[in-house]
Amino acid sequence: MNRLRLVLLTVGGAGLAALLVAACLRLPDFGGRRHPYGDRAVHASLSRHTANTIASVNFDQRAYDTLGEMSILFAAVLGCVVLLRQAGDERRARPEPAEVARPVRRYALLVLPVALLTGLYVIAHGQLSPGGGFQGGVVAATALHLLYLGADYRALERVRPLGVYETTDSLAVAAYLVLGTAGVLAGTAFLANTLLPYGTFNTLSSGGTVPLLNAAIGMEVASAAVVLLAHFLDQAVEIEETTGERTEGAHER
Amino acid sequence: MTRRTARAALLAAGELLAWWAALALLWLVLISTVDTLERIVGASCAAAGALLARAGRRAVTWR
Amino acid sequence: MSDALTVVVLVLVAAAATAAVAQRDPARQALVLSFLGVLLAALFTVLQAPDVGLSQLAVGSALTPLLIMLSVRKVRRRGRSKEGPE
Amino acid sequence: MNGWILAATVELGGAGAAALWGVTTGPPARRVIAQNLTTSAVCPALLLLAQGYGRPSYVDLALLLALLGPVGTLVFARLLSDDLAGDSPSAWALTWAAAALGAAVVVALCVAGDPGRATVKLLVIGALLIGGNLIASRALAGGFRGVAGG
Repeated sequence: MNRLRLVLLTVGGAGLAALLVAACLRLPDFGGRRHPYGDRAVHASLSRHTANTIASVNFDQRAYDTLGEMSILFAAVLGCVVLLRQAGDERRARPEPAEVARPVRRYALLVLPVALLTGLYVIAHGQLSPGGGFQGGVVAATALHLLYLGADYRALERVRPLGVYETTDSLAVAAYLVLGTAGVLAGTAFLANTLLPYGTFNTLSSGGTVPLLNAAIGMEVASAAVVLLAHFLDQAVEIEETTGERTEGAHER
Repeated sequence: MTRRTARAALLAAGELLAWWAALALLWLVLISTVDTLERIVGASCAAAGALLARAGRRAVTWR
Repeated sequence: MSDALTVVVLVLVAAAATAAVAQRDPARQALVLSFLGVLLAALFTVLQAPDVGLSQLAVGSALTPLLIMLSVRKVRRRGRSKEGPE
Repeated sequence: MNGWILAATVELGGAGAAALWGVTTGPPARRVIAQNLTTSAVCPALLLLAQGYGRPSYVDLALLLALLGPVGTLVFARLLSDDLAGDSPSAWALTWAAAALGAAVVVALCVAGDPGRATVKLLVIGALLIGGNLIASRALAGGFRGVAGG
């Protein structure tokens, strides 16, 4: 069995290595001057008044790819929620209050809103400067978990009604789809950036639908990360197996 | 009784307002060009941050 | 000349990635992984891809370590409850 | 290549190699200290790179690292607190040296640039970086002693 696995790994690895080498031989040189795709992408992005070309590629020229990525994240989080649910032979123990050193707790309470504001800034300015919905959403979700790190899990649970985040996650996915369908209804194509005026270059309202799609992705990623971490935290902190419950309970106290 | 609730409401409003002002200032520092829409978005994001700051503070000390 | 920076960061990333694979204990792997994440963000910046760098920074600096360490804690707790009280 | 990028190369190479060595060898206490110092090593380099490339928007990367790097260290300090209970890891000389490095880079960049909102942004990043570094060191040196099950 072990040998079979090794053979399988060798064959697969050799095949992958051969393909990678073959691909590498045809690549353009590192740091070259000619970028046929890059030039076209920059031109398209500038013609739609989007300062950050990457945002234009992600949410305008290839918005359909982003829809796929968003569905992957949604499905992955859904799978984790199903896998990490509380099973029949498990019980929920109240998380113990923790005494964290005072400077650490104060730091957590101070940085919490600052990190949230930074996350929102990164989402809102996705079409202007590096960043966007994904990055900002992850930062905003991480900000919330400072409450667990700086205090205890009960404090986090108090400001995190999980149902709201699950609903927001689904609503954000729906919002992305609705924005895409609006393009069809307006007579062009799915997710085509023709709905809104392109606005003044390098301002918050520039780029047509790019900022709106960015906001939808930001909401989706932030709530997906919160829901995902909530189930990991439940498993790590609260949920216990009931086998050997009494002895374990006595040991934990 | 009413006096105490009024006092509590005043304190809560003060806390929220202080956080809102600090976060709105921070937003103005982060952005590059200032215009009306930028101010509106910044004010609402700072309001969300202020609400979370107060909720987090209460969640930690309320025991 | 500015290739020197690229080479330095690439070598560091390669060394850190190898070290992350070579660790046996998941908790120590998570430590090396978070270091690798920050280095990768620097590499993406050097290669003029700040958007990718920001993604890497957001995910790799706090979220991934938290997920890994929570899983490690769960596995350890389960191992202790199987053994019974010490 | 200008002086800023050269400084970033030297800083990233030296501090990065030291942090890599620290994070891969030795007892857990040393590894978490090295992990904490990663933030203080890479964040100034990112600031220097933003200045060297002449791209103010790259400063956002340093801002995010200064915010989230200490959070990552808090994760390890909290969830590894059982492993770290034996020898509480503290390296205050290194911590203050890293803080001084961050402060020096921020001051140099503030002096080089025109005064304005960008200067304030740099100062905010510097404050977050140094404050986060000190708090993370404090957390490693027994900040989570009272944390048992949660």
